[in-house]
Amino acid sequence: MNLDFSDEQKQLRDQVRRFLSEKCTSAHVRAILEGPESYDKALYKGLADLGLLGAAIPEEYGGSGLTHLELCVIAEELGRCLAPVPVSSSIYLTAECLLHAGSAKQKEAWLPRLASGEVVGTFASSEGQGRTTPATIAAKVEGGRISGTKWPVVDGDAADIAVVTARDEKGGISLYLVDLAADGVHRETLQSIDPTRGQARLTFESAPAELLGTRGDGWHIASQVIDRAAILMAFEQLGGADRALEMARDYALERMAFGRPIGSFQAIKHILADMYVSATLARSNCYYGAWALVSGAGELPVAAATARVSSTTAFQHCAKNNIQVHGGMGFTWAFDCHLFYRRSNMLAVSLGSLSTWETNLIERMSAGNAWSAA
Amino acid sequence: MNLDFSDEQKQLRDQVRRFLSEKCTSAHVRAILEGPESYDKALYKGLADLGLLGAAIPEEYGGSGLTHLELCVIAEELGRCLAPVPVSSSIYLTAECLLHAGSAKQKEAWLPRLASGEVVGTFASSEGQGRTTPATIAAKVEGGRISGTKWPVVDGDAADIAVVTARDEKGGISLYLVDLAADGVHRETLQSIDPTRGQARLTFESAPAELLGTRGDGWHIASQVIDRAAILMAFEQLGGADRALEMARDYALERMAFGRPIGSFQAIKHILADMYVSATLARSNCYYGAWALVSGAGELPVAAATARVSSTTAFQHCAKNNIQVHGGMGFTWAFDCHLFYRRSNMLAVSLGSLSTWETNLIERMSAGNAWSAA
Amino acid sequence: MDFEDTAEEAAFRAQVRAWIDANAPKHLEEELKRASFGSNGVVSEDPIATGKAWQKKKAEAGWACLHWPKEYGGAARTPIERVIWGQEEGPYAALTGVFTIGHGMCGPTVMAWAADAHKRRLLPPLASGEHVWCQLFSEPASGSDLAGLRTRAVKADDGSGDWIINGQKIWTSGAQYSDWGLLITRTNPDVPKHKGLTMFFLDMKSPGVEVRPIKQANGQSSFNEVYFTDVRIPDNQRLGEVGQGWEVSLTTLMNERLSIGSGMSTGFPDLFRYCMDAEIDGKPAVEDSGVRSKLAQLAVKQSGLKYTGMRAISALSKGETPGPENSIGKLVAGAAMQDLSIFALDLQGEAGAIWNEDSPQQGRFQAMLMRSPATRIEGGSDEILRNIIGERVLGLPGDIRVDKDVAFKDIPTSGRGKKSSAEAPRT
Amino acid sequence: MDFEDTAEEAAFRAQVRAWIDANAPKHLEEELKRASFGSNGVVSEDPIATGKAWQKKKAEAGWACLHWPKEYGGAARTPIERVIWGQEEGPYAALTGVFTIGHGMCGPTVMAWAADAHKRRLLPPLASGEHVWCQLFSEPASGSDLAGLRTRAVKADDGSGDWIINGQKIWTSGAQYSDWGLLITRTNPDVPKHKGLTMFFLDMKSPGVEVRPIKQANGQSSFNEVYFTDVRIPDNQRLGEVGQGWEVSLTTLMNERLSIGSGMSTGFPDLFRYCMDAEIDGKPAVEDSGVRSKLAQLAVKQSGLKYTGMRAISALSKGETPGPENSIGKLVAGAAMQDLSIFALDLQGEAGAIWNEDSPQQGRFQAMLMRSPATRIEGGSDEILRNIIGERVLGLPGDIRVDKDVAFKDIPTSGRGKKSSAEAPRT
Repeated sequence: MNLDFSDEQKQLRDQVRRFLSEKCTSAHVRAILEGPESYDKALYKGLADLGLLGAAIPEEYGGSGLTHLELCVIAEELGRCLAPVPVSSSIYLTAECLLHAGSAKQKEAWLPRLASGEVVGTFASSEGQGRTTPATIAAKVEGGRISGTKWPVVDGDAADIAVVTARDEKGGISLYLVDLAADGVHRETLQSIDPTRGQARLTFESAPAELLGTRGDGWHIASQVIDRAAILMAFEQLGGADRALEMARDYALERMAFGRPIGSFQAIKHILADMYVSATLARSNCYYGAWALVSGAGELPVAAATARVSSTTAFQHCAKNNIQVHGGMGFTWAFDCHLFYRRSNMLAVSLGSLSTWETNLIERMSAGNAWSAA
Repeated sequence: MNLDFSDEQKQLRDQVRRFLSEKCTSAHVRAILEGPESYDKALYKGLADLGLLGAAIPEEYGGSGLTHLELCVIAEELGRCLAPVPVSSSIYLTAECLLHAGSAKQKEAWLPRLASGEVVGTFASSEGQGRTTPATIAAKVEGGRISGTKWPVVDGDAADIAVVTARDEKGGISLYLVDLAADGVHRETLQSIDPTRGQARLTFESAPAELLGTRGDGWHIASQVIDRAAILMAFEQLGGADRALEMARDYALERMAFGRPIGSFQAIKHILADMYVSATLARSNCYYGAWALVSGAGELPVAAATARVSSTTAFQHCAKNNIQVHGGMGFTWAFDCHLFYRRSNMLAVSLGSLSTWETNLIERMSAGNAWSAA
Repeated sequence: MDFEDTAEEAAFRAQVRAWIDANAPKHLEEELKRASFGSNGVVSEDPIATGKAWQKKKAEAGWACLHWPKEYGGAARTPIERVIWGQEEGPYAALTGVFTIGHGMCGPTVMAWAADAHKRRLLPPLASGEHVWCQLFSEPASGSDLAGLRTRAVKADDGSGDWIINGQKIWTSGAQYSDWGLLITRTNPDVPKHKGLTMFFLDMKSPGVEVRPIKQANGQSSFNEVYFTDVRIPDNQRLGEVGQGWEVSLTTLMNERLSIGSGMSTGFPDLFRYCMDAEIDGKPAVEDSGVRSKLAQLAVKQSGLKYTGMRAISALSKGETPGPENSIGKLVAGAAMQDLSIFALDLQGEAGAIWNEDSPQQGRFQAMLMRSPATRIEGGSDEILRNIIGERVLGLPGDIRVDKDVAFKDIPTSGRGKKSSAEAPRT
Repeated sequence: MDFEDTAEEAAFRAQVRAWIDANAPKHLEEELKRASFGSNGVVSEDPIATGKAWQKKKAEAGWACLHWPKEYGGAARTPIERVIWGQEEGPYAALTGVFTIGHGMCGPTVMAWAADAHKRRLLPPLASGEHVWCQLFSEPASGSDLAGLRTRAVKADDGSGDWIINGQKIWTSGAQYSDWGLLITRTNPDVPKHKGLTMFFLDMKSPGVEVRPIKQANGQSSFNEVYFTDVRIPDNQRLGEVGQGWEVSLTTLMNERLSIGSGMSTGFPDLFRYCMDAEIDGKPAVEDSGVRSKLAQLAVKQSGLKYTGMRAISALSKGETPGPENSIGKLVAGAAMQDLSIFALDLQGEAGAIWNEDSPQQGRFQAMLMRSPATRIEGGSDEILRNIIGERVLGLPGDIRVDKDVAFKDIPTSGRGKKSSAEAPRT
């Protein structure tokens, strides 16, 4: 039994962490939080140059040809430092859709440029408030042109291309590749609880749209890609939860009250212990997800929902309590606590919110993967 | 504004508490827990003699002609000392059904004997696992004779008469009064998590059944009576929660560890503070319920569900943590902690379980009583 | 049991209602009702000027500081009358929020500790809204541990008897509008920390006083830092004896806990309304059993706080002192609001991350999400409140105090809270 | 990442499986699987005799105490081999539960501290199941605070060098079957509490030893009280020096925390199966959104513990020492089991109060409800475990200790836990 990353993968983690400790400090994150830029272009370029964006993309398409385990390692590190870059949209979702369903031509056209960071992709499916289901998809494609409105679209303000769910001529749901620079595409930036990640509304008025994958198969493809992306996202959340715990622990050791470090008070000590518990459960569930991701196990849908529910819960729990442990200082703009709090709540709803994944998990378990919970 | 009991009602409370401190000690409760008796007959007789059973029964029917506020006061005291007597079945339910829907003849026949404790009544509606709804009522009455099985029936092993929900000749649901000494009535005592209260399965094989209230109106009557009983039950739960909190507080003051009373450790202190919070919320919600009970306000259904949900939550929370604060000693048979834990979980499911009342509360609020939550 | 006024209460309520109906700035009602967290919601005009005007009007009609004696500009009303006034003033009360600390905490402290001359000079203009007061207690390194404060007051060496103040305070609301401040300082670091404190009131326009707004995690700036550099205070502005500052501060803090209302809001009514409107898979969210269970648990917290408040009002109505029940208010409301805002965002799906005017209820839940962490900290953190309930209400022993009998200067400290990531804080 | 055995592990597993297949008491498999809480489930024959027989068989084939050296009757196997054995032994492991404390805690302590002669005499019969050992540590007035124990050991005044023991121990499982006990006593009350302790092993048949079963809150009796009245122990049965008892006990307790498995069960699989069968308003409970949300949160706890265990096994498989992750097991499982048992009763409606063979899963959830409070207390309460995680894993400072440097006799105590209602406890 080996439910752990390999030594090489751990070396990769150390290397990525060193890189990010220079290129993705609090100052870099705050530059995006407070500045006009949608994401940190220098950081994104740096990740591309190290071959990290293309980690799981085959070499023939300009990637590094590593496995998704390496991508899990990278995701955790990006989550730890709240990297303000569109990796999840461009890689976990867009590149994965192409790998999963794209034609050779489409792969050749886009994967190398996604891996190099030259092109940023995103995934546009939600059309407003509430859960996204096949029934909520109103965007339509006729004669190769798409019309409709998608929002919110994470990183939609910065993306060059988008994979979009829409009704095809037969009324089924298909995936389409849309060049966001084309005529008929309008985008509006949306304010959000986490300005370190871009959010936009994309409006299509018969903009050119190219079919991606089999017609009518769109929802099925999207669901499979979202399950895989959920595992990678869970690693980002795990990284954030761990970092929030470390921040709170460090502060509890250093901050004195009543002549003692506040970490010597059980009220604080036990908050931290509970943060450790939720982060530890999340890590173990994420490793289960990582195993399913690379082994192509039949229980991948259950593993994805498990990792996602566990990590969402842990990151929200740890980010919230990190502020509580910091007290008044934790509620200042100057301290980083709120950056983690914002990100934890933003990630909690992207790719579908916690209650949706809770439903997915139990639906899938009752559909026959029950044994995996034993 | 006067959301409080009157001085007279507070005097009644003190008087009842004094009486119970002698007649309903831990030893009395344990006699029922460990002995063959279904309930404490001497105590029940004592309550009757003080006019407490008949508190809310009009004098013309042998009661004391007080209001339901006095009954709330009595219920809280019975809950505090885990009184092993069938007051809820015989008074909150049976007597109330008669008062609510009985004919003058039926009232004359039964209310005086219920008030005097000479007769014990119970209410039989559940027919097995899960929520009780009109659809789950299979018991049938034809030609004045009832057939079917009711379980569990609280105090069904001791009761002399039962108010039973059953299908009438027209297939509607009506209430019937059944003499449990009659032919065709079989009863089986059922083991439960709280042996200080009796539980039974009643099987009817064309036993004589007398219509109570308008034919076909049974479910409606039962629902109204159950709402009113839920408020009284909530007071019993409130009493239990308060007593469990006091036990834990007293133990935390007396028990020493590491050279200090354990109550000086924040881990214990904060458990107790949270117990106080839930018990205080429950008390305020119970007073709201009591007001609705006597004022006949339109929001009684909302108030009943509010009091019931709040008190169930508080009693389970306090009884559970009372054991935790006591540590190992709290898990011994000799300490009383488990008596409160048993009762809290038994009351949590009688009259319908927490999730059912949560559903009731929100259904009723959305049905137009929303303002009452503002 | 009833929710009715007594005859006297009803008469008083009618009188209040009539006056407010005739005098309140009705044109502001709408924006006041839309008020979100941390502002009184007035945007169409200068909120401070509007607030001062409303207070002046109340004062002229004898409706200012109902709980104060008349000689200081109050109305000498009973506690229950004060509650009724608050119920009737409703949204307009927010207008005079800038006076809350002055009327509720600073004024009573001055009343209890200042010389008559000072009281006659300071209190009437505070009551009438001419002067704004702020409270200068918390410091970056002493929040929960207030007595650990470090702002120094030293006798001037010029024989004037004046005191020279150096140090920093934080979380001071209204400092930028304040005429006067209630300031607690350390005058003797060589004795145990509670014994070396002295209280003053000072003119906020004094040279050496610098007010800087604090940017909060939610982007608002409802609080300030106040820096003192060689600020001079005459000795006759001292409240209580030298070294008696802790005792004086207890008067202030005691008054902080006296406020009684109809229960702090958890935000439940907003969530409930939202769940009535929102849909899950085409059905009203309020019909979803998961939503119902969540709503029910929040509903009983909301109503529990509401009726806890009413029990306290009932006590006042009988002329009794309310019990300790109200101490649960903020503890319950803060956590419930954070919990329900996260739940509301969940129901909004991916759009839950969006925070703008088009968001459900104009982004109210996103605002709650970002504001609620402060509620769980300000004016006593959840942990401090649990200690208070455990010790003052349940009678449990206090925490072990290692700093009790130690000279302040010998108590280990961490310097002002350092930040927890690579970069230095901007505060 | 994979869940596969290495070649060596697979070979070992095959060997183990074959032997167990050929030798296990198959006729007991069914009742062992039905085992509920606090018993190994064997009812058709004497469970102790059956356990001893199974242990003897294992010993004769070289499968006893895999982690012990061969000279003491062990198999000198690697930790991962021990894990694999446990996985393959499956339900039959419960048969030898009576030896868990002897093999896991007492044996290693004797190995570390006893004289060679004693080791050779005591350990082989413990390994082979001839002798049962129990651990005599906890006392009524010292649970979490073990070092506060009061059982006295005094030198006999007859010059024999023997020790005379008086006092009481509690929560001793298996005492009634035990041949030997590991006993910690206080030999010097005049020094700080950790310094005045001394460890012995004693013959449980010694005169003056009285074992009384404790009736637990759930009606079972899995534990005992053990009373000592002038019990005589020869000095050569002392482990470690006089006053070194605390250090010796740490060897025992350290071994308590070493057990690693596939994660403690929260009872989730049972609840999930139940929700697949049960109905709410005519629809499977598992389709109710409230149930789903509850199940999902429990599911990730269950799987989180399962894969945390597998991460530890992975470390062992690489010859590494597992991290501290397993310290969360009991903390998570105890609370989760209590929570889910209450939820299961809720779903059963009024019938949830009924506890008999006809209850869903033969009353398993009612048994969990009544047993789970003990899980949250025994072997380290939730509060102690949070302290351990905070201090040993996260490196936070310990609680303030007022009794650290005080002579034991001067530490305030409460006498044995008094009861909390009118009547005296029956223990």
